[in-house]
Amino acid sequence: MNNLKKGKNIKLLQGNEACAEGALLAGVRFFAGYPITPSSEIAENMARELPKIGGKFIQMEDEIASMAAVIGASIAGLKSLTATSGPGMCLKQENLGFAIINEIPCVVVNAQRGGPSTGLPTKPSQGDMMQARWGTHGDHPIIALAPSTVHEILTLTIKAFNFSEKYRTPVILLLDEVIAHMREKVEIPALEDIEVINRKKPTVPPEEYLPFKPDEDGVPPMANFGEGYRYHITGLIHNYKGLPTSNSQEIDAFIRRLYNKIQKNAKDIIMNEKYFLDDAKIALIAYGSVARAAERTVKLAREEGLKVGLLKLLTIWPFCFEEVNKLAQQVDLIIVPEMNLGQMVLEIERAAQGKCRVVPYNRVDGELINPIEILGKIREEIKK
Amino acid sequence: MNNLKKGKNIKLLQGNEACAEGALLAGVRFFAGYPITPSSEIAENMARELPKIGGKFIQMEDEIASMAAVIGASIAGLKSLTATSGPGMCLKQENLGFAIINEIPCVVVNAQRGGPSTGLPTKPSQGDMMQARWGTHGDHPIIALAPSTVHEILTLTIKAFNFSEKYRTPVILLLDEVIAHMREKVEIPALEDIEVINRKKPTVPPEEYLPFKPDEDGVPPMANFGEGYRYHITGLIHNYKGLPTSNSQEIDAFIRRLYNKIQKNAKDIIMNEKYFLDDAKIALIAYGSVARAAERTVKLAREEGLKVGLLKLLTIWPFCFEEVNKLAQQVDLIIVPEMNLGQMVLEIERAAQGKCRVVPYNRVDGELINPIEILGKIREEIKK
Amino acid sequence: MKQEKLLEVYQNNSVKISVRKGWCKSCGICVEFCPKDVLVPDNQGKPIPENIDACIKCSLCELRCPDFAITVEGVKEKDE
Amino acid sequence: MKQEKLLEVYQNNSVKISVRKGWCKSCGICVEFCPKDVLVPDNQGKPIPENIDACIKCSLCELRCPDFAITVEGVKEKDE
Amino acid sequence: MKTVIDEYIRKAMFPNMWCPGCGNGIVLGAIIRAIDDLGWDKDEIVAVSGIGCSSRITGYVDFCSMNTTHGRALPFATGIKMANPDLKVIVVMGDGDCSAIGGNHFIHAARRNIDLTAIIINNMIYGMTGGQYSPLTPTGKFGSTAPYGNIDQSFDLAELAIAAGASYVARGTVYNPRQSTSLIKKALDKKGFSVVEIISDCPVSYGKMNKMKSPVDMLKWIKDITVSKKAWDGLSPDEKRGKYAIGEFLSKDRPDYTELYEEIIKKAQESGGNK
Amino acid sequence: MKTVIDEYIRKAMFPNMWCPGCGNGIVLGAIIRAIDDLGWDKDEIVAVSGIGCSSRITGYVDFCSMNTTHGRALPFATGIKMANPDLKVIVVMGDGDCSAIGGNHFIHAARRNIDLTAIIINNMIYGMTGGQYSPLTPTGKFGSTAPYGNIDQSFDLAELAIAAGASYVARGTVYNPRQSTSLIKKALDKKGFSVVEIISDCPVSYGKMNKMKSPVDMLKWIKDITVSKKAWDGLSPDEKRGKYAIGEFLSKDRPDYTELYEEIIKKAQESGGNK
Amino acid sequence: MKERIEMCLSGSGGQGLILAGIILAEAAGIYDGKEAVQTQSYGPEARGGASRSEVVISNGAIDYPKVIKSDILLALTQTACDKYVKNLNKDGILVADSTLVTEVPNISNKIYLFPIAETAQKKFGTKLVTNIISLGIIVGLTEVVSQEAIQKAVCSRVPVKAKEVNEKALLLGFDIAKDLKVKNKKSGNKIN
Amino acid sequence: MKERIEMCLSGSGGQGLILAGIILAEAAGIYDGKEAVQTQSYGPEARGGASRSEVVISNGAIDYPKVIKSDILLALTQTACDKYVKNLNKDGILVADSTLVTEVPNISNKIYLFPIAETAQKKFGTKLVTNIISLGIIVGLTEVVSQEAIQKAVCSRVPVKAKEVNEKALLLGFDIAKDLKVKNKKSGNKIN
Ligand SMILES: Cc1ncc(C[n+]2csc(CCOP(=O)(O)OP(=O)(O)O)c2C)c(N)n1
Ligand SMILES: Cc1ncc(C[n+]2csc(CCOP(=O)(O)OP(=O)(O)O)c2C)c(N)n1
Ligand code: SF4
Ligand code: SF4
Ligand code: SF4
Ligand code: SF4
Ligand code: SF4
Ligand code: SF4
Ligand SMILES: [Mg+2]
Ligand SMILES: [Mg+2]
Repeated sequence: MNNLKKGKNIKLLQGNEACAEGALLAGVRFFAGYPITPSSEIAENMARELPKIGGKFIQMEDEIASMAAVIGASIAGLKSLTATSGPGMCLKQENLGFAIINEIPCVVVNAQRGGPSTGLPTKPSQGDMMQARWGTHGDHPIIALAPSTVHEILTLTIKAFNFSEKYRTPVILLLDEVIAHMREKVEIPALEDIEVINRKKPTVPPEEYLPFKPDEDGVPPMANFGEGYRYHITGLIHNYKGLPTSNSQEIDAFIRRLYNKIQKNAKDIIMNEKYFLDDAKIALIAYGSVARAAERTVKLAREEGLKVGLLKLLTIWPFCFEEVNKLAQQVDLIIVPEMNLGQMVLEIERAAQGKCRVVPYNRVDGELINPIEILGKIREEIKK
Repeated sequence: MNNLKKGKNIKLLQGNEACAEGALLAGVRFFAGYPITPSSEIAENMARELPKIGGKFIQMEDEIASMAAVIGASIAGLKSLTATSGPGMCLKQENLGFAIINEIPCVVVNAQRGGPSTGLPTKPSQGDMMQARWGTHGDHPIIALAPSTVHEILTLTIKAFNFSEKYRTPVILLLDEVIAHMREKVEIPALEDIEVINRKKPTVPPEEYLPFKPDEDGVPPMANFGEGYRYHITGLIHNYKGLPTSNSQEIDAFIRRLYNKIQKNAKDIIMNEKYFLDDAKIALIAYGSVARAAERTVKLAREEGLKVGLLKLLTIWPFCFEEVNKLAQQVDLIIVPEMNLGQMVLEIERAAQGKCRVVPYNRVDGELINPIEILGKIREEIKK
Repeated sequence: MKQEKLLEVYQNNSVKISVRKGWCKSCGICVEFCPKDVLVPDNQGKPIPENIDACIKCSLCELRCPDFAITVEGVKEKDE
Repeated sequence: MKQEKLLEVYQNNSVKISVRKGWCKSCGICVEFCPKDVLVPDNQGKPIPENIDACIKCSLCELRCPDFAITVEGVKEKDE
Repeated sequence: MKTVIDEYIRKAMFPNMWCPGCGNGIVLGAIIRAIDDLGWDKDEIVAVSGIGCSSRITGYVDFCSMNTTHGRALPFATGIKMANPDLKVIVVMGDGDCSAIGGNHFIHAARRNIDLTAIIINNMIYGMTGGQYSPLTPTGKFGSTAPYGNIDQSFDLAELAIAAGASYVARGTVYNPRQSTSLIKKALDKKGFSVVEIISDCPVSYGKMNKMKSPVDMLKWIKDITVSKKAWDGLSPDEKRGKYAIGEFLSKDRPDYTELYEEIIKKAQESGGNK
Repeated sequence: MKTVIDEYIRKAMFPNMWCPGCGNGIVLGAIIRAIDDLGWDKDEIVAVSGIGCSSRITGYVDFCSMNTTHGRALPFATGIKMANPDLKVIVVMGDGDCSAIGGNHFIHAARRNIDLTAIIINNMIYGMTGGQYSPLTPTGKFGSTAPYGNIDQSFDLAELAIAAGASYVARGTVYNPRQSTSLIKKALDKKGFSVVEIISDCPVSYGKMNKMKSPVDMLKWIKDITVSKKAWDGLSPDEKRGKYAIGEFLSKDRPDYTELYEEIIKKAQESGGNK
Repeated sequence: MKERIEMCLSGSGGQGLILAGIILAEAAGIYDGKEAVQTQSYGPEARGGASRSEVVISNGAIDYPKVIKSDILLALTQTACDKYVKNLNKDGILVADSTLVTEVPNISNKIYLFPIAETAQKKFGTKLVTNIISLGIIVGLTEVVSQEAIQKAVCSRVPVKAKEVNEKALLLGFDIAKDLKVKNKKSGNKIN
Repeated sequence: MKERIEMCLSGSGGQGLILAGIILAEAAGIYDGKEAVQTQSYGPEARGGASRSEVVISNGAIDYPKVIKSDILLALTQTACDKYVKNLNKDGILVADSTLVTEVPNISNKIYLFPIAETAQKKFGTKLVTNIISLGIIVGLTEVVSQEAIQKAVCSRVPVKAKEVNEKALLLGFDIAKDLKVKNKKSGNKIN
């Protein structure tokens, strides 16, 4: 089923399948997870495919343990994936913070379903966008990507691992129930056509290795456990050696470096797509399955002669503040359709700095927003 | 040690002690928790004091179980408290969402320490402010209060329970290590001088009771388990009866009602204090222990003839959007000192809508921001 | 819908077997494990006590029915 | 600081007992549980093998020291 | 038709949401019959569950009831019981719910010996999420995450409960509803933490992947793999492999946690503590 | 002075952060001596711990080492071991770490029989956070959250490990460092999940609240409450109360999880699974 | 053929409609070289209640992946029919099982009724192939995908053992479609 | 007296400095009717390393609760002295243990040195009362709180059994202060 040995290939893949496929192409060789709708097919695919290529799958006792095992496996040298949904995401938060502070590459998929709590287990939502940024306590950076097609699930899964390895940080892949369960025709690239980034290794001998001393790019080289570099890892704020510190300067430098290695590379990480924005006076900003509704809305609106365009985000965090700020200066109105009560719109409001009207369009009833509604919203707002 | 039988009383109390004291005054009769620095003294005080008045203390196996037990006890009729810090807060998120969706009154204290991860267990921070809002998945409202003196810890603990009972919702009390461990002279009000609000009970007979049908204020009356009202509670989105629903209209109405019962009552919930703001051209906005530094800064600045004022927030969530928006129209500059990399400042930027400059002043090295630094920042910014 | 809640009652001198057809899901358990082969499936797989006279009122069909769809009552005097 | 890392060595023909004073926290364990009462505390509570000739090299002091602050070595030939 | 069952269920919720032949309904029946036997008042009962097909049981009973979060039913129930020890608190969990994500709460509830009755519906699989293997899936069996056969050793829940400190421990099956009812009844009646595991069928998730698509096949299999406690004790280790003892394993009398807490209250009110 | 210990520690971290007389250091010594006896290469060892005073051990050893989150050392270690089965993975936990918040991971690691060695430093208290009672605090003893005496029953970790499926289970004390070293050595050497509980002293948090302020008092107490496994077996239930057996309780040979997974890989590569 | 065709396959859980949708999408996407998306309602309905599988096929890229107005509706239960017929395009067609959908909606669309499940049981001794016969009917009626493509897709998605019977079921569907077309021509709209 | 007085009590974990701070704050806040705040550094230091307890006393409300520049510094170890002396106000005073702080900092402040711990051991057979003697010295020297107040505060915060010895220790502190004052007058700044 997996594509590792064949060339380019066309398949009808389920979103979750494409995620697994992408992970294998990115070089993932370990998966630990705990089943939960609508993410379970990722685990099921990994359970079947990983051992075929000598990789390992383990179903842990819960999501906390899954996150821990994924971090452990990554430290021991395997690219590692876990997948869950809202309730499980809550449980992963503590260990997610551990991965962040210890700069352990790994990818966490959140196939979003309706919340809060058990919520609507089989219905889509985008309710966990802010949780992705702020779920774990303390100041920390995060990268979160949100595909909107099955093909993008595949490519962004690979991207997620690349960012994760390049910046030594966990990356969250935000799916939603629609795209996770959707099946779509996908062109799977050949392995040799894929850019796969692997973690930077130390170039110094073990005696000289400082596991948390950054290179110029803010990222320290990473030795895997068992490679002859003996060092310590701790969830406490630590110094270059990885040992706990209570020195204010070291603490300050550490926290800021952690944050800046993502923030200063935002240009590299932020990805989005623009549809008909050049001459737009009204912009839609959307991501995930909703972006596909918005795309259609743009077409419908243009048919009516309305100058509507779409900014589709692929990278949710770090947020494309500057792009939106510029856009706000260009357009009169930004409409933000989301399957939640308004989360991304908060960031957009902040970025717009009062330069144009920002209007949310929200749906929280478990149904995907459709193009007609958005068009209706546009018409309504134009009148105002 | 507790004050329930005596009148008004002056004591030197530790912040955590004051929290326990306030809880007892508010009528708390159940505590479940798991120790963690810098919150453990709350548990220790409750373990000692609760049984004296027939209340119950239980140390659970972890924070997840503690949150669950607190919710269970509240449903069975006891006002219930739990206390933790960042790592434990992460673990409580899933069940916090359960309390939100089932509208179970309870209070969760987060005595903030440095994060992320194990971080700086014995040092203060305000790094969990956004987590308080967005930590649990899915769309949900939250109330979070942040005292800055030991006396306020006592009074806001009582307030927290009052809001919690009035609006049927969990309330988060955000402390930080400084005020949690600080000892300060406190005037403890007499029981009879305290306003204590208790949950609204059903007035209809059991056959007619609809546990999730709101009154006009958006809040449904709550029957405790064991009072002859038999009903169901579930983390799934539910109808008036408390039974799971997949009807879009019911879902939509439920989620929005949940959100609005807090949002529409924001006026009642939002509390803050103003120092020298009337004629201010520069505003500081702060909360928690940092607000005390800011207060001093205002005095120092005024001595220098600088028109500086302070907006001190007691309610963090819902955020006082309108107040800040107005303030942004009045002043030229808002400076936001925080013991984090800039969290509240994000909300302030959003609320300011570009109407004045908003500048963060952050410290993340485990030390409390001091008045002199803030003054320095003011001087620096004035020059710009 | 109405039809789905249909209650079928079968009865002889000693036993009354009721089948709540609207709840029965045709799982076949009552039929298979009746120690006296009293029950046979109808064309939808729901039980008919074709052999009602063999019934020993052991109630196993009732106790094992996952859907509370079959009950067995002893008949004492006149049934009302 | 230097002084804190001080190593004291006591020795007779058969045994060499070293005390890393900078690491010793004066817990009293080695002194109390030496089966031969070899050790006595100095004024800071750190062990002195006053009775070194009684030492049977059982190493219990070393094994029980939580701070790796005392070691017992047999002396074979000339000590160097 | 009016049965004893009808007295205790939320009729509007029927037919239930379970698949045809699913054992959850059989267990539900056994629980209700046990309660009816005990003559308990509906108003004094609280039914608490986690998340899973089995946990949906609480939606069907006309008590105060609560479908909590996955694995956490026991600590919720602990809070309820501590707050109001007069309530009779029944906790229903799936095998995954109880022994995977909820394993810690299970052993701690047993350790505290808090007066709850835990009924575990062991269908040896994660039914609700589509057949992933659970900590109680027998070694070698298949699941949607065990496409090559499960290599995990499974827990013996009864042994675990005993080692952790429970007061009453038993195991029944949906094939033996009468015995199950009586074990549940004894468990409910016992002060302290009591545990009844009921081996149940999940034809749709477990059966389908293990060549027992029909409920009937599954019940026959359950019959085959279980032996009475007495018979079990006579088996050799080899003969025991793949089999399950059913019956009562432990029944002892110890004060439960809420009673012990009353002592604390007494002490506190007398002394003011040791501080 | 140059001891075998010095070979294995991060000297710059000494003197260690523990209180005078704290048993953690004694256990650290026992672990190092056991490893040295086995002649293991430092580069092939990974030491993993949770959070607690005891868990600080990993900061002192010159291996690849990891101080993880509270209670989660075992799943981290599971990931490491699965990813690289050639590594020898030692997991050090406190009693709270292992049996309170980490209890579920403990029984699951045992169930899977994954080749890890778990060393639990049981000082019967939450040392690091200031003396709150733990699931291993004896009934009746005091803690900062048990000012009226602890009413909880404590786990018997060894029994729990056995019931859950471990391959090797033993208990030692800091009073008996030689025995502890040898038990740890056997555990390290055992394929599969091995458990050694070491009863330890915490004079500052446990001792202070229980009238044993000095490390010496605590060690004497530990001596008094422990009896050899052999002697234990001869005691009456009454005599056993308040006492702990020490020695080896179980040692059996079973394939560990990583070996079994190799079989999965073989099957998958041959067949492509049952789907 | 229209640029974008939206299909809704509805019935109850267990009737194999998800699989049918997948096969249709695969036929269009892989074997006919078009773009195709399949989605589904994945609800508690899945256990017994109404179930829905949606397929969108297009010559160009597909933006919105779900059905807005269906061009083709398959209804295998009354409940499903009642629920989804509202969303049928004015010039869309309805294919329904005539024994399971007894109250045929009063709409102006083209309606094709046939006792599909009953036929499956009669001809193949199992209702399991109802979904495949339905596919045959739909493809036979509408040519939404080529017959070749659907044949290949069926073979690739059903277990090896069941290949033969499913192929036969599909061909039967084609035949039924032919008959239905003829009848439809004759009798105007509603057909039995 | 100044409106606001900032004090830093420093030494190592286990010397009872937190308790000393609490007693000082309680004396000021409860018994002298002023405002008072006590804070502390609560670090891994607490196990052995440097430890710090801060007290701020004021006639009016206290805004910033921590020491910015201390008016009074107590140093019971060399490390603590070295670390915190930097933060001593120009006109602040330093009280240090003369046996434990051997390298007295070269500052222009008033410095009072006394072998406090040694005296505790000698006079009371335990170092445990070092903190209380220190309090006596500070209060005797500075009158930052009244002697009555500190006496009451000591009695209310120490265990009943230890009341007597602690009271005596406090009084001893007062006496030492008197001597030190005299000596200080005589010899100018540095005193032994
Ligand atoms: C935190 C969390 N993780 C995962 C899930 C998904 N989930 C729901 S039920 C279940 C397992 C069901 O298995 P079991 O407990 O055996 O109950 P059954 O359905 O078999 O009766 C899982 C993993 C969830 N709801 N919450
Ligand atoms: C999630 C979480 N909860 C609580 C804590 C606080 N905490 C740190 S160590 C500890 C317990 C320590 O006890 P134990 O495991 O027995 O180790 P010891 O210190 O006694 O060696 C606790 C509760 C934490 N760090 N993380
Ligand atoms: S009561 Fe017994 S004998 Fe009668 S029909 Fe039911 S199972 Fe058969
Ligand atoms: S056991 Fe119940 S549901 Fe199953 S066939 Fe018989 S009556 Fe129907
Ligand atoms: S080796 Fe044994 S006898 Fe010698 S000093 Fe140490 S404990 Fe005493
Ligand atoms: S056991 Fe070690 S630390 Fe304790 S007194 Fe002896 S040498 Fe010092
Ligand atoms: S999936 Fe299994 S456990 Fe769930 S309802 Fe169906 S048969 Fe029962
Ligand atoms: S608190 Fe206890 S366990 Fe922690 S270092 Fe001190 S003595 Fe050891
Ligand atoms: Mg199950
Ligand atoms: Mg401990």
